[in-house]
Amino acid sequence: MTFELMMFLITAVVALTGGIGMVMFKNTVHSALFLLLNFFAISVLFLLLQSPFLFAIQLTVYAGAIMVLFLFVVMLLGAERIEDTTDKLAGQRWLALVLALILLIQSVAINLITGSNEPPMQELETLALLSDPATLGAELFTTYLLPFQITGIILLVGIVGVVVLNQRVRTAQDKGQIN
Amino acid sequence: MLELIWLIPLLPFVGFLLNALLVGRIGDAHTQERSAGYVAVAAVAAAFVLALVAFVQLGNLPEEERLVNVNLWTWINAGDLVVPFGLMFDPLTGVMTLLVTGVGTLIHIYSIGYMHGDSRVVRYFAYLNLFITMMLFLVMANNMLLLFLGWEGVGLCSFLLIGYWFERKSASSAAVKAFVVNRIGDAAILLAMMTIFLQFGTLNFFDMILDGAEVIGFVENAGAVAQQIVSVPGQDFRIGTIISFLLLIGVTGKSAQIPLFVWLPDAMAGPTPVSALIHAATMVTAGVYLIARTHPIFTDTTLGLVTWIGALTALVAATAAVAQWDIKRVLAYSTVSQLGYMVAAAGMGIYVAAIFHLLTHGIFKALLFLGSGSVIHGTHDTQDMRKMGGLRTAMPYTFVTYLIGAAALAGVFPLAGFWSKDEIVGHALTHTIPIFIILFLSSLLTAFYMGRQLALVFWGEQRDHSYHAHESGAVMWVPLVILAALTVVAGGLNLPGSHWLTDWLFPVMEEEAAEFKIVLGVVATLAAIGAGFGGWYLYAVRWAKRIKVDAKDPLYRGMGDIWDTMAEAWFFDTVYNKTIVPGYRSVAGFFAQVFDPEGIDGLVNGVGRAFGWASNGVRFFQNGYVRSYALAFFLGVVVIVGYLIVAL
Amino acid sequence: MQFALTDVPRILPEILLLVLALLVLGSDVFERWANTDAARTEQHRASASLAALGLGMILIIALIQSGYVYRLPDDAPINFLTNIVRNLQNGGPASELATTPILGAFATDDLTMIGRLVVIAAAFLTVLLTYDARPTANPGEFYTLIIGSTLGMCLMAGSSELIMTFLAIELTSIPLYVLAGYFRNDRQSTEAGMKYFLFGAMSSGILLYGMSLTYGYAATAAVTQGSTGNNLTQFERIRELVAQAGEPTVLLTLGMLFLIAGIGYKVTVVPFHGWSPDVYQGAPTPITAFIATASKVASFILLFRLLTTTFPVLTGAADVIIPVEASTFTGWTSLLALLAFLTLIVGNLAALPQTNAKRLLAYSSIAHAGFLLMGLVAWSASLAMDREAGIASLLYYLVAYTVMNLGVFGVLYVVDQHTRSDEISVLNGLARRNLGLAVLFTIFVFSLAGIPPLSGFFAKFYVFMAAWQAGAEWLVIVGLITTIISLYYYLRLLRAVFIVPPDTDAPIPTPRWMATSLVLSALLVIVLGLFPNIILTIIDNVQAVAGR
Amino acid sequence: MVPISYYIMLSAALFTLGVLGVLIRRNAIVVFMSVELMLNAANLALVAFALQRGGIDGQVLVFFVITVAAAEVAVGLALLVAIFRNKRTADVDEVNQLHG
Repeated sequence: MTFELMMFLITAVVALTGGIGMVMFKNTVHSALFLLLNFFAISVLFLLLQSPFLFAIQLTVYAGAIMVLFLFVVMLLGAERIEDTTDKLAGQRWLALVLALILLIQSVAINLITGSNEPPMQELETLALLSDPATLGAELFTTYLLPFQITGIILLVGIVGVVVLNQRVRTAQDKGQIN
Repeated sequence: MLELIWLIPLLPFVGFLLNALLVGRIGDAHTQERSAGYVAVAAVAAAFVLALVAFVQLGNLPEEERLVNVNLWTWINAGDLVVPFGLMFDPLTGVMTLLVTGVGTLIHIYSIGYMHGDSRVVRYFAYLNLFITMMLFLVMANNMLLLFLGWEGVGLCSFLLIGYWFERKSASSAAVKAFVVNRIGDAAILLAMMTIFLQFGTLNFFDMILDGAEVIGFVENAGAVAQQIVSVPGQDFRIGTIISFLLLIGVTGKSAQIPLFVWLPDAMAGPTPVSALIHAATMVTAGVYLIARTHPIFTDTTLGLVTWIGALTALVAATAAVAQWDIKRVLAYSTVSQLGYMVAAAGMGIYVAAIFHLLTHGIFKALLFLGSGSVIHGTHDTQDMRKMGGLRTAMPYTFVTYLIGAAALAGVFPLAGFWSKDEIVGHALTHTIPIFIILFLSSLLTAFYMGRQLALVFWGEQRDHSYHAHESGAVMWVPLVILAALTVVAGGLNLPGSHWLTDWLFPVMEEEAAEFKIVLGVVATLAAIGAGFGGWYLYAVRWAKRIKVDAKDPLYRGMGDIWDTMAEAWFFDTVYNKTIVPGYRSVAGFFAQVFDPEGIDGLVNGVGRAFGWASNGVRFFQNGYVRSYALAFFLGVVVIVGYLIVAL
Repeated sequence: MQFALTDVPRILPEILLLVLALLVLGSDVFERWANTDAARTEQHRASASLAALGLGMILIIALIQSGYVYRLPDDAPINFLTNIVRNLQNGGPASELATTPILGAFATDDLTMIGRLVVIAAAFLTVLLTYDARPTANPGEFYTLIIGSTLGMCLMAGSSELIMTFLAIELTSIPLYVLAGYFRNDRQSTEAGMKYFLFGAMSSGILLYGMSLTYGYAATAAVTQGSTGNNLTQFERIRELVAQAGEPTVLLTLGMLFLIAGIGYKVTVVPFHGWSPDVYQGAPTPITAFIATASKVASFILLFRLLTTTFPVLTGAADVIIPVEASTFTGWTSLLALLAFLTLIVGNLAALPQTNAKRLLAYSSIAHAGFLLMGLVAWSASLAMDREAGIASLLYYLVAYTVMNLGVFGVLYVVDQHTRSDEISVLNGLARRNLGLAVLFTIFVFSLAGIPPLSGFFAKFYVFMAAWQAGAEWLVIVGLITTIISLYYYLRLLRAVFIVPPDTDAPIPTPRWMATSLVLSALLVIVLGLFPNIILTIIDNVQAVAGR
Repeated sequence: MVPISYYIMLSAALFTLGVLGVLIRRNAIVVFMSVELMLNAANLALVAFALQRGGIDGQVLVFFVITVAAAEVAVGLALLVAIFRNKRTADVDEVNQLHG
């Protein structure tokens, strides 16, 4: 067993634990923390996959910004309370489990069918190029210029949306006199 | 001049626009009513004059050139599918146009009197003009698609006009019923159009020049293609059979034949002039026109079916007409029955006779409906014949004209109905004996129920004195007199010996004149007079005392359930309910719901309820929980992926 | 591959939309600042008129650029005006440049152009509808979001690459989530926003997973073929790689399924439709109209482009049958045929018992998605000509569908503004309360029901024809039967309008610009029905591009 | 080297976990977290495929996904806060006024 494989296995176990924990734990804060664990694990996997740049933004954006936002909202709303164990939708849980299991089996089966002929790995030279953030940056500003600009618009629209939804306006409407 | 035939449908359309947009905005209610009537009548009358001119001009052309195509613009040009917005004028279209605009004009005039004082009369005339437009599109279209536009358009106007008095619940549900039932037929026509296009690559009736290019027509080239055989698994069909079968379903809807005739009797909830125009003279004959127009595509297989459907409808409806109390329902079933004659005639391949009967029936049935309208008008909205009686003195014009119409319908020599019906019955004798027997029996019944109706309405004593009967005004009886006069002479269109109509329609139908069987003619007239007299005698003399308001018919005593069955027009659900034990309902709830006896009802509500049951099932999943939706989503994904894996 | 200066005119409508969005964002700042009703109305009108004007101008510019109405002849005299037109049209679909997508990511062919025109026109009519409405909070932002979403839809229509597809869908969706939940004090509106959002986020997860699988297949194929170059996310490249790899593997099919599911939610195809009735009912009515029309148009165009350019290998037949031989999956057409079947049945049946007019129309819009899918199913035809009929019928249907739905929701909005409800019962006696509105409503509903000569009829007829030619006869028959069923619930609406007496005879006013929007829609419904050739000739251009 | 198919299988497992979370959790915030998990699973597969191919485009796609996810999360949470103000709950099952 190579070092790399060992690293992969450990991180994979951590990632799965994070995922399972997030789904299983009744407390929202716990779920969030487990998801954070999962994000960390995935960022490590990115590193293993020769993508240091993605490793960095996975940590800063996902684990940093997004998770903090989640936790912040959980705290703000006091929504961390534990869910009832009784489900209004009878059978939803079991159906979901069965469905997820089938989905998993299906995807794994399909990967087994097709993934058997592993193509040869890339040469070191290519790998070095691939893992260089400069390559990614250059691509972003040439081939992917258009999508890059659109991302900017999406962020703008997102900001506008958030402001609209949560801006406090002192009007009659907000005091609940209308509706 | 013939290039201007597009003016014929345009004029009523202008009338419609004027009435719909302008007239409602001027003056007081009285001015509005008057101007709406004048505009509408003027528009249709002008269309009639134009149609007459066009007709004469067509007659001046040599026989082989009597087909004019006028393409206004290329309606659809999508790949292979090239359809002009085009009208045509040929002998068949010519006579149909004259019937529609001619009878239409008279009924418009009559409406001025009949609808006097109605609060929405402007809208009424707008609808009526729109109907004429659509009907003209139907008969003048030079392709299936435009014909279908007219076909749907007249259905729409019929819907609007049946439901015109929408305050009455029966009117609005009858309107919906008519529309939905017709839609079943329309779906079949759509399928037929697709098949026609796939097989012939065109929807035009005849070859023509469009945008400088030669375009073929399917009627003209039907011969060879229609006989080709296609294999549906397990069975071979001729293409013509498939197409014509689909067309036939459409015909049974629009022309009220078995099994889709149920909407027509209910449609009598509309104003009586509407019944006369739409549900007797013009719209319901569209099916017969369609068969005549596309007749080369009909194969022997379908024609046999057409004959039987027509004949059976004639009989079933005639029996139903015998057992009605409502003056208009008698005429409604009578219309269904007479349409059966036309369809049967078309089925037997004597298209000229079918059209001949269509024309004469259009005239005398319009007369009868308008007459009944005059009766209803004069008796202050009474429709139950048990409440009438003895009206011949109070309403002399109506009585005389009604008598003429009834005699024509019964087939009494020398009125129009005699000649046209005799051609059909006479041909049936050489065609198939059972058909002949059915049709002959039906004509006896026809005479009987008309005799019964005359007796009930015009003879005896007035049985209900809550109203004072009076004759209608001149604006109403003058059209009656004109129609009565036409009824007397219309037989001349195709008299034995001259057979003008056969000759005139020869370019379209290519049919030889039928041989007149004098013996049959004599027998038929005598039988009709006998049966009519019988009906009259029983109800006016023999049982006169036993007819009371809300009483059962004297015949009911002898016939009981059979009478009920007739009164319900052998309605299939009645039969179901009589023969199938109630427990059956719980087993086959679905069918019980579809064939529910009460109601619009049976069909429309039944369908609604039956599907309501299914749709509640669908709604069960739409429970408002996002998680359920997500579950359905992933269920879909998993099932599809599973299918994929199994498929591999 | 570099972005060239000549590419700027090609995405001019998009650039202008962006500029307009920014302008509108600031527009209400220049109006009176106060919390009085008058001030709020003023702010609202300022933003609405700027948005409407801008969208109208962009629509005109796009029309000039398209060259559908007028094409500048090559020998036209050179002056200021012709220079502008020529430069514009050089970026249009008829120019040489349009044959290759910008950076491989954004095609500017006829398909995009038609999508753009429809989407921008829909946005224009929606904005007109809202002009006279009760003022919304933050009008500048409201219209910015609409325009931003429109921009996303334009990008969706032209997207020819996976990254672009993902971003365009997100750009379309994010503003729509906010707009659906725009009345944040209204429980139904917020509920609609949240349902839309959760479902949308989930679907984008699915979509992305599908993308990763598709990319994975392409990557594997590229490695085995020794192909290089960083453009494996382009539809065109994936198709080439798949074609060279020979037998398509199950991995690719799986990716395709996830992609269809991910886009399927936007086009409200059963079983991916769950959110739509709730969202349509809860969202503000003009937004419902916008979601139901523009968003669906863009998604259908995207779905069409994605499936036909990326997965022509997997086309298959129009039949849903258990494959006789193992290893013959019958491809996406049979999958879509199955989905169309489900959509038609579920959409029409569920509409029957509804009592809320908006919800009823939501189901009707689901049902229409079933008819639209039939146009895609027609791609299974063996003859190129029949496939072209399929795409032409799909596009015609999309245009007709857009105008009639905008109209019918618009009428509901007018009534809603007055009565503050969208139950069917508020339509009672509309004919007496406002005859003009009732007539418009009738036109739209009859068009939805497919009554000739309105455009809805020809749209149905044409897709039926295309599907029939492609061998999906069974689907056509199902379509016809469901058309008859659908008549029942459409007539219920008309029955309310014309037959059921109203509680009050008080007239319902139709403000000027709302009326303009409705009349424009109605005119289009009628004109497109009577002269479908107007757009059929335009649609013909598409076949040359997409009909490979 | 670790075979790519290992990554793909891990990705499939994580994706399934995300789906499971969407289906069984009732707290809207957790449902949303599960969606993020689905996105991450897809990202993992993309990067793995990109490495196998030796191309950069997979990574670029992941970059965009992460960026867009940030915007989406912001809007989503804003919506959740709005609905929480109205209903005082973050339970998706309580949000079912619209149905039928």
